[in-house]
Amino acid sequence: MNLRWLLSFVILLLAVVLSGVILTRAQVLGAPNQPIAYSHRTHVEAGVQCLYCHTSALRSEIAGIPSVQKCMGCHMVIATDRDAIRTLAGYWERGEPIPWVRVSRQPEFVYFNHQAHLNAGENCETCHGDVGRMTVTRPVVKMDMGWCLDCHMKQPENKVTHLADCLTCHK
Amino acid sequence: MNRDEDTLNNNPLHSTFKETMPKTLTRREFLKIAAGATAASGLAPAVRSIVIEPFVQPPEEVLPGQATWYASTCRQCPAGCGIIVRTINGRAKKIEGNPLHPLNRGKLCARGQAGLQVLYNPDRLKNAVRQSGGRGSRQFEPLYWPEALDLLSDKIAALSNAERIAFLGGLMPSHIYRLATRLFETLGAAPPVIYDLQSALEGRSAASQLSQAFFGAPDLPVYDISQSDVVLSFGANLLETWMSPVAQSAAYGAMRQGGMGSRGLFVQFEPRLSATAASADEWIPVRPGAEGFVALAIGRIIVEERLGHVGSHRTQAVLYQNVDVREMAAASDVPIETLHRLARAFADADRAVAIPGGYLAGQRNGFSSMLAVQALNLVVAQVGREGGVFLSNPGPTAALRQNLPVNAFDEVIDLIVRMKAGEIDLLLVHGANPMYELPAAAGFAEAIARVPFVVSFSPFVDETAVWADLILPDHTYLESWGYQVPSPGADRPVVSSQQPVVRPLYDTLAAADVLLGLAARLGGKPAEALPWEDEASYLEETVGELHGSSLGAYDARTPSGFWALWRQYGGWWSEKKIRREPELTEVVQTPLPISDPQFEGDPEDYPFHLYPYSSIILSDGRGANLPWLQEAPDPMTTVQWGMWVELNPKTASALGVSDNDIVQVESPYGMLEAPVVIYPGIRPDVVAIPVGQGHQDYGRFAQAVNGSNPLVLVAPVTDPGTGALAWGATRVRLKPTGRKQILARLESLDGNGRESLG
Amino acid sequence: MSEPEDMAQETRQTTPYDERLLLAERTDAEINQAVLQPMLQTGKGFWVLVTILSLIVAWGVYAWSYLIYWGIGVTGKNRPVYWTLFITTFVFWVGISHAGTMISAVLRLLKADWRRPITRGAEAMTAFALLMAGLYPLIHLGRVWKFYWMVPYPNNRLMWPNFQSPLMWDMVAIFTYLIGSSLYLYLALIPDMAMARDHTGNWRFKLYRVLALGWRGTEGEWHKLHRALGIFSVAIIPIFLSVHSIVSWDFAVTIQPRWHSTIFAPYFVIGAVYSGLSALASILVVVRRGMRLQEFLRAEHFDSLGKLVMVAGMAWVYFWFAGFIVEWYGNEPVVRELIREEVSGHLAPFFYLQMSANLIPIALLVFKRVRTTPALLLATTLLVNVGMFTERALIVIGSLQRNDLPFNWGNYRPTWVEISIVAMTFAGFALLYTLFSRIIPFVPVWEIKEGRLRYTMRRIGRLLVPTAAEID
Amino acid sequence: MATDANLSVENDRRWVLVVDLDRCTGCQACVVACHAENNIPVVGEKQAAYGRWMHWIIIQRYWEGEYPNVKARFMPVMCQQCTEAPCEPVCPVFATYHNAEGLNAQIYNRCIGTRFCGSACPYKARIYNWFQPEFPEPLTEQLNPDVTVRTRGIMEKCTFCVQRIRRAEIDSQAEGRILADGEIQPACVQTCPTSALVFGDLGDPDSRASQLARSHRSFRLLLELGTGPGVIYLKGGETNV
Repeated sequence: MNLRWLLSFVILLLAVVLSGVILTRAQVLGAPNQPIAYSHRTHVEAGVQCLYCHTSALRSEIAGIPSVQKCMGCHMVIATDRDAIRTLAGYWERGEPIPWVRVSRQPEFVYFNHQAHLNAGENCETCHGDVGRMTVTRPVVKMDMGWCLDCHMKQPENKVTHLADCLTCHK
Repeated sequence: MNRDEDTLNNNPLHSTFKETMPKTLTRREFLKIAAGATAASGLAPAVRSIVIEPFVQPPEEVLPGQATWYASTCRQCPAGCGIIVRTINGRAKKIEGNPLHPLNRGKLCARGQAGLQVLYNPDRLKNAVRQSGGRGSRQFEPLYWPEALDLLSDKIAALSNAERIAFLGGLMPSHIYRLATRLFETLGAAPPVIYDLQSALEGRSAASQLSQAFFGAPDLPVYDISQSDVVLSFGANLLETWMSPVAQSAAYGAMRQGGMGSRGLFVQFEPRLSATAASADEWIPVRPGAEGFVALAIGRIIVEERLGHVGSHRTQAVLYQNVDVREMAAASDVPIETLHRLARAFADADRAVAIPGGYLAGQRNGFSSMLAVQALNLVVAQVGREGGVFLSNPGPTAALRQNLPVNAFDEVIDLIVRMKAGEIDLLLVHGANPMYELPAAAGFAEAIARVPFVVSFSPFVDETAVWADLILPDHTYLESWGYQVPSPGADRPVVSSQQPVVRPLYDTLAAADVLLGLAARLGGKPAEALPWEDEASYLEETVGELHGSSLGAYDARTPSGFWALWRQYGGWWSEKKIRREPELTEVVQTPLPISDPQFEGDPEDYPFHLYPYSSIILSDGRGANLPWLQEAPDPMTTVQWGMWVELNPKTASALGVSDNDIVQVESPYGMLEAPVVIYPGIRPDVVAIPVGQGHQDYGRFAQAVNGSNPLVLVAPVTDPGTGALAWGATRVRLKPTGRKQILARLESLDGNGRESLG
Repeated sequence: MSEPEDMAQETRQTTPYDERLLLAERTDAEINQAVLQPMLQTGKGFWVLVTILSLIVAWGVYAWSYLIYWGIGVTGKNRPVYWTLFITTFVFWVGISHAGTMISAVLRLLKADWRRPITRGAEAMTAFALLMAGLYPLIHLGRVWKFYWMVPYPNNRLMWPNFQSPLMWDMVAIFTYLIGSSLYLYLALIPDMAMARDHTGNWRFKLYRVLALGWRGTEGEWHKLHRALGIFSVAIIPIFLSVHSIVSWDFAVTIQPRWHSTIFAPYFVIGAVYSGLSALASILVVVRRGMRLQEFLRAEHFDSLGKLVMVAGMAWVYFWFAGFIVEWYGNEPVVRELIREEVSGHLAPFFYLQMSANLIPIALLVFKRVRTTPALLLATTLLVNVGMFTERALIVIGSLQRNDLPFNWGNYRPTWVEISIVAMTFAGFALLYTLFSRIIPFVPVWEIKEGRLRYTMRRIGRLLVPTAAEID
Repeated sequence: MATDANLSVENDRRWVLVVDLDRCTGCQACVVACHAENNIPVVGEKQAAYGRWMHWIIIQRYWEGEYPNVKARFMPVMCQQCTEAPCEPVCPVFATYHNAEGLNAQIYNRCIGTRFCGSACPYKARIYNWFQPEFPEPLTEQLNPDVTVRTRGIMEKCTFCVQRIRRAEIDSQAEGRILADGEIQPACVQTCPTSALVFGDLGDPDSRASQLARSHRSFRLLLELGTGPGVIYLKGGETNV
């Protein structure tokens, strides 16, 4: 087992491990392809607020996705020539919901509540990144337990016992 | 209505939901996408894609992620409690009692809680079916609804005369009964026969005949247990399945620890210590059929010794003219001192009530026993007083007042006789399962074979539906409309409303819509009698009459506003308590009848009395197809998924059997085998078997149980006084078979019922 | 020479000293060959044995994957009997593993010469028993694919295993003991590996050359080896005591009746020694016959080992009685119920099997004939282990069937999955042992030679007299 | 004490369940309601016969005396959320621990199924998923999204309907008010027809549960074992007529 063989084996191993890590990170932070090429950037620049479309973020645990009716509310008149808007109008005529693809996802045993976070003074950018400047929405951070816990532990002292309690986020 | 699946990802059934969305992906499209996807994913990392489908037009009452509650009525038993159902994304998640409803005040029993498994039962019929391989073949082929309705209306039209159609129903919703009666009137046929095992076991027809005799009105009495200090219950398992268990349980809770420091005395007279007797202070094991004698003895003692503070009993003396206390004590196997003690307690109490129960009606001398018990309430003048007896409030308007009467067993026997004689061409069955619920000896099986065309409305393929030619599955109660005037009622006039809490799961059709469709197809008088084009408009009109009444707890300016509030509140009820004091008829002046109980089968070779009781879990067997109920343990024997014979320890040792030994129970009419449960709380000469198991059809959960139906043994005899089925009047004999069957018990037999070892 | 006569013939006319004379006449080379020959030739019997054992192991592995696929429900466990045969056999194997340390460490410190030919066999038994015991914490897990949460690896979720739990102590204790005993086994192996390296060819030569770490037998090496063995013998004693105490604390820390008692730690340790020594005796009898090591494992060794087993047995009885009398006398309701269940209830057959299987061998081992006749010794010591297995089953399964609320009592029926997995571990142990005996010389040759040096023959006048020398 | 301004959960809140045995009639409504609320699977007759049923709350029935003066009594038993819980220290992966509000938490996706906690619990109130639970097809529509659907190999137990506690706490914090007594009702308490079950905060002396806890009839199950159970039973009363 001379040295050359050993060295090449180690390099190969390193290469495999490295590509594995990069691939998983990319997979998590990759931007899923959506049925309609929707750009947050144009809407935010046009002055639309987050809560206008994601209405139930303040009152319920999920933020909610705008209904096709809400999209058509404006796009009945605005920029009806674009082909993206035409596909939207297609869905509307067929009375079919738009099969958006979820961008940030939590496992099934996690209880996440938007209402509690917004009441605690956090805003959308803290977790979802500056979506206002994204043409293709992508997750900016791997939202796993470590990341949430890190923020929870930095809260004021009297809240930490509750926020570090497993029952707060585990169903 | 569309659905927002944003919360779908944290709901395990994401994939299941997708099929029901009407999205068809043709094979070529799929191949195109698959080819593209594989090429693309080769390059970019394939991001695991979970689809979220928002609403197209969001309904206004739905806030994504938060539950929406819909009010409705529970149909698991005829009590008619108000419920509210939690739905998320258009799926029903949890049933809870309606806190505003005056009957159950937010509470619910085990069967009510299991209602969701009726809606989402895997064995439900998905569309109208016809039994293709002939009756009993269990091969069904689907039918389109218009086609099925045409078939049925042609059958009705083809009838030679109107007498040849029959409608056999269980305790169905009031509005279907009203439509059916109206349709049958216009056809000139006899009104529907209402009978099911639950009403027989709780003695509902006997109780209304008792009210007719005592108070001149067929409405069921309401016993104000919560306010009374002494409650003598004769055979009424009021905390399990008798009449309105949730309202009675809530009253029992108040009587015990309600407040004002007084704790009521509760005495139960029955041959077997039921779960109700377990909560009672005293259980008096009376000889079967002799409960009436105990009541007569107590009444006689009170009148003779002028007990209590109600003044002289001269007016009631005539009632107990020919009653001899010593003889009564001997007949009922109850020591005289106990009778004296109880009579004194009953008379001295400020507020006392005696309750004639279902078991009394199950005897050949049922009516005389019930009269004797009701007379006790007269003796202590508790009729119409706090803590005593009131009458149920009828429906507030004329349309709602038409509540469904319960026919006695002899009317069912007449129907069977007519069927056997071939006088019936078309039989409709709704909400009842006579093949399973009638005693086998009554001969319903042969009778149904002679009816050329049988139609069943059951959403499940139960024993009767298997012998039907056409099944038009009704919606389950969480998917259908309706109203019900609960009887026995609450402390005020109430009408519970019923609305669909979820969109109907399958291609089923409401029975009311079937009747309206038939009327439309038949044309002529039926069409005028039933002019509404669908069930909802019919209900809106019937309920509309309540609009504007001054009593109501709520009111609305417009009829449609009232209709909306009617659905949101879950019914209509008066704001203040309105109790209906009954007026007494002249039956009070005649001496009470004393008749001895007779039993089928002579005592020598049939030494034991058969006591088939309705278990708190399965009631009369309608709950057998719900896995939650099958797995919920029976409170007294803690057996799950099972059926058993309860024997007194001495009887069992005399027979040489112990727990889990299979014993053969034989009556003059039938025979069955079941494992034994050693039951300390039962008379040595009584054998108790729970009703509800032994289903051959009715779905995978009901058929999974290795048990048999005790009604195979019951003699089809009736109580001459009321015509009700005397289900407690059969004698049986026991023979050990030497085999064993392990019952699935919660408790360990080694622990033999001890609380601790201290 | 066939086996029963030679041992008996030896004892009849020669005194213990003459036995050593017999070996004395052998030259070093002959001793080496006597040890290497049985290791090198693998007869047909060996391969038959290996195939049978590996078939059982394969069946056990199938049963285990069946269990993982379908869930723990395929075993006979239920509520309240949550722990059954897996934990019982876990305690049994950890018990067996205690004999190795007892022989090699304790007796080395006590300078008992009769331990010399036995030490390697015993240490191998420790290592393999621990390997089998180590499987059970994985087998009995409901979600075995998440076992790594018991390993304290750094993670960003700030989640560490809970070190208050006796299962964590178990994990630490067993790993330390496994590492400790295999190092101890390996240390004492190095000289023999060198000897084997010099006498074997091709693949064995390559293997032994690596294992011998270039041992040349210089004075410095021997000095370091002796010092290392000395330190290890002292160091492994506390581990030996702590492992089985921790295994007993799996039960003693709970408030389950009959588990919750303070005598458990010493009681389990003594039980482990008793069961371990008996297992060692049985194995030595079998291996002596299988590899014809009659010359090295002589009657005197079995005699001393038999005495040690008897002493351990008596100590066990004392500790068992100390536990039982306190519980019986205390008359706590649930404990009284359990004792009544054991003495006259449905646990009675196991209780009387346990008592007889543990007491009868102690009585039998008093007789020298039993101790030195291989067949009798094998039967007695196997009986001991049957008794000890039932004793642990009674503690684990018997006690769990009763608790403070009679409503929650239960009983237990084993299923084929549990029995196949337990059989797998027994077959696995035997398989490892047979393969071990064909790769590593079973008898530690250098210890034997060292032992011989101590008794050189001196001629005084016409008399040949063995002289004892103080070597270490 | 639950009156501190910053509405944090720091106060010594201790959730308790009061069970009035004088009112309990053994009607099993709580057992079925618990199944509906917490996605508890049904295991069928064969498994139930072998002691593998999955009820989180069971009604124990005791016989006293001989016929004819025989008496039967009911006692609902569920996880007692003990303050000195014997099941908490023994779990090797912290799947169960005691949280600040007095609940004995069981984190389902952390549990690896050693069942040590089940053996250590004197009430045997911990239930194990022996097999993969199945919910025949449309029954999955009824599963409650606020509670994880457990897989095989996981221990589970009554959690005092922690999903209801959590939602009520978040709603009350969002509306800036203090949790009212009785606002949180686990499924069994809500449906008990005779109101035998009362849920409340022992830390708040004027809550209904604290008042009932002070009654002379109160006792705790197996108190002598020192587990400090959080379920307070009220003895059946003697009749005074």
